[in-house]
Amino acid sequence: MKQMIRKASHLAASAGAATLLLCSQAWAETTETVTEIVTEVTGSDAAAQAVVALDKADTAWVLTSTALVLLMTIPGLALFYAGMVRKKNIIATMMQCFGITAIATVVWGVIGYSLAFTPGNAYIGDLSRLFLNGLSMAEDNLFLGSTTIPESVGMMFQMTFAIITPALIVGAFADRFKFSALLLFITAWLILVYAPIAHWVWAPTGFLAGAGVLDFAGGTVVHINAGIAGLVGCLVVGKRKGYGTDNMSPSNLAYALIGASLLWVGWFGFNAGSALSAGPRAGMAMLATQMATGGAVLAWMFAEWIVRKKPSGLGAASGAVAGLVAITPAAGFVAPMGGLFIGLAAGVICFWASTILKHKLGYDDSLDVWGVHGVGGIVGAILTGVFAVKDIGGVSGMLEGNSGQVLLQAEGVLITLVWGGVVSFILYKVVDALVGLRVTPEEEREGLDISLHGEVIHN
Amino acid sequence: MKQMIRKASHLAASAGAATLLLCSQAWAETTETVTEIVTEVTGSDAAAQAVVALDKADTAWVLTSTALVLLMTIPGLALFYAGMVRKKNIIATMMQCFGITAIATVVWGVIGYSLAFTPGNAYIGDLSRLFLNGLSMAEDNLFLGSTTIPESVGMMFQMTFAIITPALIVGAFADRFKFSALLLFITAWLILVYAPIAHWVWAPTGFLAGAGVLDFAGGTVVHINAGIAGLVGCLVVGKRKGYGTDNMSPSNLAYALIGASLLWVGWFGFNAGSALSAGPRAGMAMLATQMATGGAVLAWMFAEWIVRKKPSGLGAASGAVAGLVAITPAAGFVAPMGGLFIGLAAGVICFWASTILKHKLGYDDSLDVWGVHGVGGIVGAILTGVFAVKDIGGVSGMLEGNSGQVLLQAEGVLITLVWGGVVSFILYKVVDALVGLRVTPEEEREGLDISLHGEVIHN
Amino acid sequence: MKQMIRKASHLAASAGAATLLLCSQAWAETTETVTEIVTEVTGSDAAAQAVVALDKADTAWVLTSTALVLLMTIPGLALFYAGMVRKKNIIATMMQCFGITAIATVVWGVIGYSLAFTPGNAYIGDLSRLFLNGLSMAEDNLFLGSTTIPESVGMMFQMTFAIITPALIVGAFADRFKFSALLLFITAWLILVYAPIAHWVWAPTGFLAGAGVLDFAGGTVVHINAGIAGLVGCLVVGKRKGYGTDNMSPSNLAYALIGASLLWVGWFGFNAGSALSAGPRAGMAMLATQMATGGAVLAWMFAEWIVRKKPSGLGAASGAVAGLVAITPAAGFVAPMGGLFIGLAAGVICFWASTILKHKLGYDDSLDVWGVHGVGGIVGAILTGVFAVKDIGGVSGMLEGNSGQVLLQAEGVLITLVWGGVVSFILYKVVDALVGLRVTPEEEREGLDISLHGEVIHN
Amino acid sequence: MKLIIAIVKPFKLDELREALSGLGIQGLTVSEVKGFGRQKGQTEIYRGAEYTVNFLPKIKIEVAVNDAIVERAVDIIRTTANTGKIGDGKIFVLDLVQVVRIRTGETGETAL
Amino acid sequence: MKLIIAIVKPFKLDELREALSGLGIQGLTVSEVKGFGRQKGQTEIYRGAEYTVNFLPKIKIEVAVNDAIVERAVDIIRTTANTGKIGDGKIFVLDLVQVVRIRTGETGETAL
Amino acid sequence: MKLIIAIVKPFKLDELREALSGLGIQGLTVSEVKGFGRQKGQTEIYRGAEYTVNFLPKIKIEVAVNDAIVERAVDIIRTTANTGKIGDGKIFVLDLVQVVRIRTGETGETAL
Ligand SMILES: Nc1ncnc2c1ncn2[C@@H]1O[C@H](COP(=O)(O)OP(=O)(O)O)[C@@H](O)[C@H]1O
Ligand SMILES: Nc1ncnc2c1ncn2[C@@H]1O[C@H](COP(=O)(O)OP(=O)(O)O)[C@@H](O)[C@H]1O
Ligand SMILES: Nc1ncnc2c1ncn2[C@@H]1O[C@H](COP(=O)(O)OP(=O)(O)O)[C@@H](O)[C@H]1O
Repeated sequence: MKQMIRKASHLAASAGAATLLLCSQAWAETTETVTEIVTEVTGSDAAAQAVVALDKADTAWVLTSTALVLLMTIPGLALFYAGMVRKKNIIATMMQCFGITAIATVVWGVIGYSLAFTPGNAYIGDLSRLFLNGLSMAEDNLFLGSTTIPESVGMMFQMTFAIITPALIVGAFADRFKFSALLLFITAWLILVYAPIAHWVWAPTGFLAGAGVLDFAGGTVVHINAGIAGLVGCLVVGKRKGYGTDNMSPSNLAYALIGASLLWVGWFGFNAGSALSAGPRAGMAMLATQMATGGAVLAWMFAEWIVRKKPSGLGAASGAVAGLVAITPAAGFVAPMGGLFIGLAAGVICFWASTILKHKLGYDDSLDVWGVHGVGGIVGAILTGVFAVKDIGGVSGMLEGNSGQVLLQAEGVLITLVWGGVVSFILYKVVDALVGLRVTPEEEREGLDISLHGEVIHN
Repeated sequence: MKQMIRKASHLAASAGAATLLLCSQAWAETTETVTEIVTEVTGSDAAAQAVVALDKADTAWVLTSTALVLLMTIPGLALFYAGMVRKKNIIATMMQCFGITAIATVVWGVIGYSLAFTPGNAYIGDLSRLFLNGLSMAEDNLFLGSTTIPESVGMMFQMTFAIITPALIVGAFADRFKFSALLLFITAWLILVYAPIAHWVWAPTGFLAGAGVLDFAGGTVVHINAGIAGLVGCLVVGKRKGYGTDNMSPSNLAYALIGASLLWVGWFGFNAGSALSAGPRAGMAMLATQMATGGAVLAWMFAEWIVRKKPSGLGAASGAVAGLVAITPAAGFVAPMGGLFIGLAAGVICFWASTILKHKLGYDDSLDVWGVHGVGGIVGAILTGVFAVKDIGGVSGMLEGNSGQVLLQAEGVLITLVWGGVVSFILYKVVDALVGLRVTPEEEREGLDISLHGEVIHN
Repeated sequence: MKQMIRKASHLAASAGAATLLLCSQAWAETTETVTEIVTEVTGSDAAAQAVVALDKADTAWVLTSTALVLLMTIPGLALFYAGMVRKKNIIATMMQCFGITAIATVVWGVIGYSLAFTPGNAYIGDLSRLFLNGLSMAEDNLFLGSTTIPESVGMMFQMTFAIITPALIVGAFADRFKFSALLLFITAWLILVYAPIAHWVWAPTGFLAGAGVLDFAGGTVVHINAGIAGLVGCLVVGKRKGYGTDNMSPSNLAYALIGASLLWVGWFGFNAGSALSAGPRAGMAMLATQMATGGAVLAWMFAEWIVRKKPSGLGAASGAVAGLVAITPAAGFVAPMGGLFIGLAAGVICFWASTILKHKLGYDDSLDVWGVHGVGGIVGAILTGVFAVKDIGGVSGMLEGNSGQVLLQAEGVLITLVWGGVVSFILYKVVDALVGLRVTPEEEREGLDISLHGEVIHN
Repeated sequence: MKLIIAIVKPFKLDELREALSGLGIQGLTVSEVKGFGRQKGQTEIYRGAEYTVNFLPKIKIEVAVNDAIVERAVDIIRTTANTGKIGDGKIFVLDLVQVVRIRTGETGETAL
Repeated sequence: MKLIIAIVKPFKLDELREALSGLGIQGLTVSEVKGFGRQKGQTEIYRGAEYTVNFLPKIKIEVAVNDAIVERAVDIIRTTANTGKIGDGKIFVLDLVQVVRIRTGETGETAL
Repeated sequence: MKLIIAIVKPFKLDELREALSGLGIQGLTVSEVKGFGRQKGQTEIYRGAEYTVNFLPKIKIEVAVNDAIVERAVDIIRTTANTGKIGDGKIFVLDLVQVVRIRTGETGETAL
């Protein structure tokens, strides 16, 4: 544990340095071995592994998945979050998701993608794709770690991940965060937190990938990462004015349910799309995702039914997201029934974390980014190590006797929590010093819609 | 007719038995012939028929279609229905769709799929896929009745059908049904009504498929089936308190129009996806679907314009759904102009059934599940027998001289109505005895949102 | 310039004649050369050009794209527009989009498609596809100008374009246009304006295509075309009652933001789908689309932030649409960074056109169809001629030394403006004479929902 | 003349309207209000945060009547709106100095 | 002092506000109400079920004025809100015992 | 008995309710209103069209009290709702001729 933290901080340091220096020269340690290990575990069918050639069917599916994942953020997440805030903050909440979509697009295109998805070294990519320079139409210009899809397509698919991850964070400090501060924070966070971690886990050269940590579609990179950034954020920014005393009930749960539904649908692109191929692997990933989500909805619903006497719509929606989060790292590695179990576990645990534990600890993570994405992501990461099936993803989990995998998964979780938590904290402080993180009490009471954006919902 | 009913009830009995015993041993009568007939009429391109090998392009399209069909239920149908109920029941209505999505997922994965899509016998599948046991990543583990897509993908695609069908039913008894009762009823209904009928019609070994009944994407299995279950349901549960006297105008038709729109878009996956292949058959199915829907909107709209002096948004939306329902069994078998005609017919007939006939008969099918899905499904099933074109789906309809097809279609309709009606009735009674179907008058007046789910829409 | 107008009106005349006579006999001038030029510039991968054979992967992607583009109109555009009008007109606005979807479907199937996508002559297609007669399942029945997708699929894809284009127009005269007049106008407009222009630009035999005008996904055909029709429409119909004095603030910007989001997502099908192939070209088009849209959102947002002191949600949404519009003609021809620049330009220019210029000129283009689609379309068309890259779309732009392309693009714009403007004007006048374009002041004040459709939104 | 203000349970509105018409009262004005009183509302629960709603939806009916029928009007409202359950509401009666019908300019009782 | 309560057609609000400002009236309170009276509403039809809306949207304006200008205020409201069509609405005048401006604690006419 | 009508800033509602309960007042009726007065609202901007909102959201509290506590009730409302900023609102007091509790039929002060 101690050693792990030391290791983590060491990595933090170096990766940080690497990032900041943006050292473009490829490091000496070119890692044949790493690549092998990784290729084995990354998401594309065994069949396809053999030849390296553009496959239009795989391409068609990833193009589709890209649209599905964008749908998750706008309007999916925007609605899920907007429905849970008070009416005076609906536009502002959607605007945060929409604005992040725009800023992340530019940041990812200009530098983020290059830092994450070029060989570089074990800790950070290089600058060979700065401004997407070199990305071409050539038939053999394929996406890193895929053997069948064009780089342009892989890049776009990954961009939608770089969009939704920061957007997830905003739920933690809803109703009180400055829009200007948000844009600054997200820009820096994408470059210093998201890009490196994506590289560690998904680039064949990344050190976590090399170590054999499994994260099929982004349980650590996306959810734990967003979860910890959200938790730190809401602690730094402080509680909403009137938290605990005022009635802060959701303005429109119909929006929240639409949002959760679109997240569910879009997640098929997120998880099954991460197979980067239109074959059995994608099918299995989609099936595991569905079983997990169905299970998690029921688990949260019945838990709430027992504890609170009524099954709520918000509970069902939250359960769905919890299940989707937990199955994300596991999708391409576990069997459908393994998925179902992961979903059931995530449903109950996230219910407890978001509705009981949170109130005990008393922090104001307004929309439970930590309780659902952080906790759910951890549950999923660990259980991936338990339920992984060799015949499906090429790696065995604890149930197949490879108990070491669980430790590996835990390592991945911990390193993500440390790096994400520490750097996010620093960034919040820096942005706070620059422009201030929080709106004035007056603006907060008036509502962000009118005070930040000069707009009001009139019906 | 008499004989038909006798036959039907005989089938009912045996299928019922088969279902209840859950006899897993494959029956002696392995039906070469059946399979042949069926393969001829099932939805996948002649081209593909030759070889039996995984096709990633077909797989990509069915994966996409799966996402589209899930989109139909959540948020599509949820919004379509929620927009038509009173404000105090919006969350509850969406929750019914969302909850069903979860429960159907688990039921389908655990047993429903196995009962429907394994050879078994002519009346019910076997238990070889209980808990999806045996479903693998193997390249040659293809979906029953397809020659090109992985079983995992076919299973997922079918799951989305098993989700939307029960969800359609809830419109019939909106505003007064207990949530607990709903979950119980749907679970039993999926196993005892949906799974067998899906097997009869879509499994190569199914007796209706064997008989040559045409149902491309589920006119009988999905719509007539849901329609009759809804009709029986609203009769058993009784009218809404204040029906006929209180103002029960839709709370938010914007929701209903969004819902209808998403149903329309998602239906491309439902119908064109049912080709289980990305070729001309899918294109023709999509085109026929579009022509039918456009025609049905205009038909309903103008009919209403004439009869009620104004074309309503709800009417246009209802017309769209009526057209989509009616073209569902026909999509892969008729030409685009045949589709247009089917749509026009469905638009006018469903308008009459939902806005005139219903009021004459005086039952309270709140959101016209019978008037639109039941009646529309029947119109479509029959007209499929009229407009089927050999060059498109391999089978000729009445217009091409094969008038026997119309009778076959009628037989399919009747058997579905009888089995669905009878078993649904029994299930309602059983559930009523167990937990009671209906909320208290007090809860009904307060609204299901607050009384069942402890939530309220605040803006 | 003068000469250009003379030329334009000459074309107008002849095309008009051609259209009205609906001369079906193929003209003498069969144009090998034209076709060559075109094939070179149309959107499908160089790779695919070689052989002419149905490709299921391309088909899968275009089927998907078709669903995405329909999603743009219903519910996308319907929500984007409905959110900007006053509450009393929400249903009517959505109904306009929904009704147009239906009428355009039938018109396109019956005659529009045939006029646009059959060889015919340089100005108009022929009638060989009247009632879709001849469109078959044959493997070799491919879509005009594609070498790999079935005609049924290409026809459906194009249908969704024929649906959204007229739907875009309605924003210009929102809150005051008769529904009956709308249906009449749109029917005639599709036949006399849309179909011919689509033929000029997209049919290999079309004279604009032949001249080498670039319009990848419809900047001129769709956006400039809708923009000018809208502008003319709002001038003919006149301002909203109380324009300038009454408070006409948008009823529900959450709807507008959902709508813009769905437009964004659907546009992936619109632009990347226009590659008619699932390869690098589609990937590049999607990527350029994303960069442009992200850039445009930021450009509009910051411009507004500077000029009006606050970044509004409506501004961000408008910026997104402006960027999507501007990149539409360019998508398959420019590099990602070229796309980003186009987006930035469109964001600022459309902001100025819609929020400053419009108020200066004082016309009441209620939802800025001209300011966003007209102006944005022109910006995009011209800049396509600037940023086109030979390695991507086969044609060089000004930056690669081919400055002639910019003039060509301008020519395309001008001809579209003239033909679209003139014929639209005539059609408005004709329809006005027939049934009247505008509702009564009483109806306008009561709101179109209740007065035209007999419905009201109750929450 | 008097202005009667009645705070009642929402679902009683239609009944009340008909009852009052019976008295020959041809107009009234209604607004949605929230009432705080002895009656307690149901509890809303969102992710563990419980809110007991103190303010319950009520309907406020304002009706101007001439002195001759005030008593009867009040009685009718009381009997019609009564369910015997807590939260039935209140009736307030105020003096009206003047009434004007905008359309005709009529004043006093003829304006009602 | 008097409290004037006017029930008028919604689209008349802005005109009324300006007209009253003309009288030096610096404040008023507005609420959305539904009016039942001689004027009949349009019919909503949903799948064949027809609902004639008896309760029409109206605006209720409450304005406290000192006795000196009551008459003129009432006149101005009457003339401004008048369209001559049925449903124009009513004006009610009530006696005000006391008025307080919360911000300053001023009472009586100075509080208006 | 008197009817107190107070127009206050929305976020003051809960405080007021508690303050009045302190006086033994067990019920009150609240409605959402829009207030026009000296206080000016923020500006909404939509694509360059600016709307300064003259009508600001306020809460109207109606509470019937017996004469004995009118003074104190008014004082409590004034002090509780006061922020010292423009727009704090007004308190109006009217005479009540009669009060009836619908549930029990009680009238007069016992009905409060
Ligand atoms: N003193 C009061 N002033 C104004 N409104 C009151 C007063 N007391 C009660 N009300 C209104 O009457 C409604 C019913 O009162 P409540 O005490 O709940 O039941 P009951 O009238 O049956 O005792 C309350 O919701 C409130 O709207
Ligand atoms: N007796 C009344 N008490 C309270 N409000 C009334 C009364 N009569 C009419 N109103 C209000 O005045 C409005 C207009 O009245 P109505 O009879 O429709 O037209 P008119 O006032 O022109 O005769 C009604 O909608 C209602 O809100
Ligand atoms: N003469 C009046 N009649 C009715 N309501 C009034 C009157 N004057 C003010 N109000 C109400 O009081 C609110 C506050 O008044 P305003 O002039 O803005 O601030 P202040 O009361 O602090 O001077 C207004 O928004 C309005 O609702």
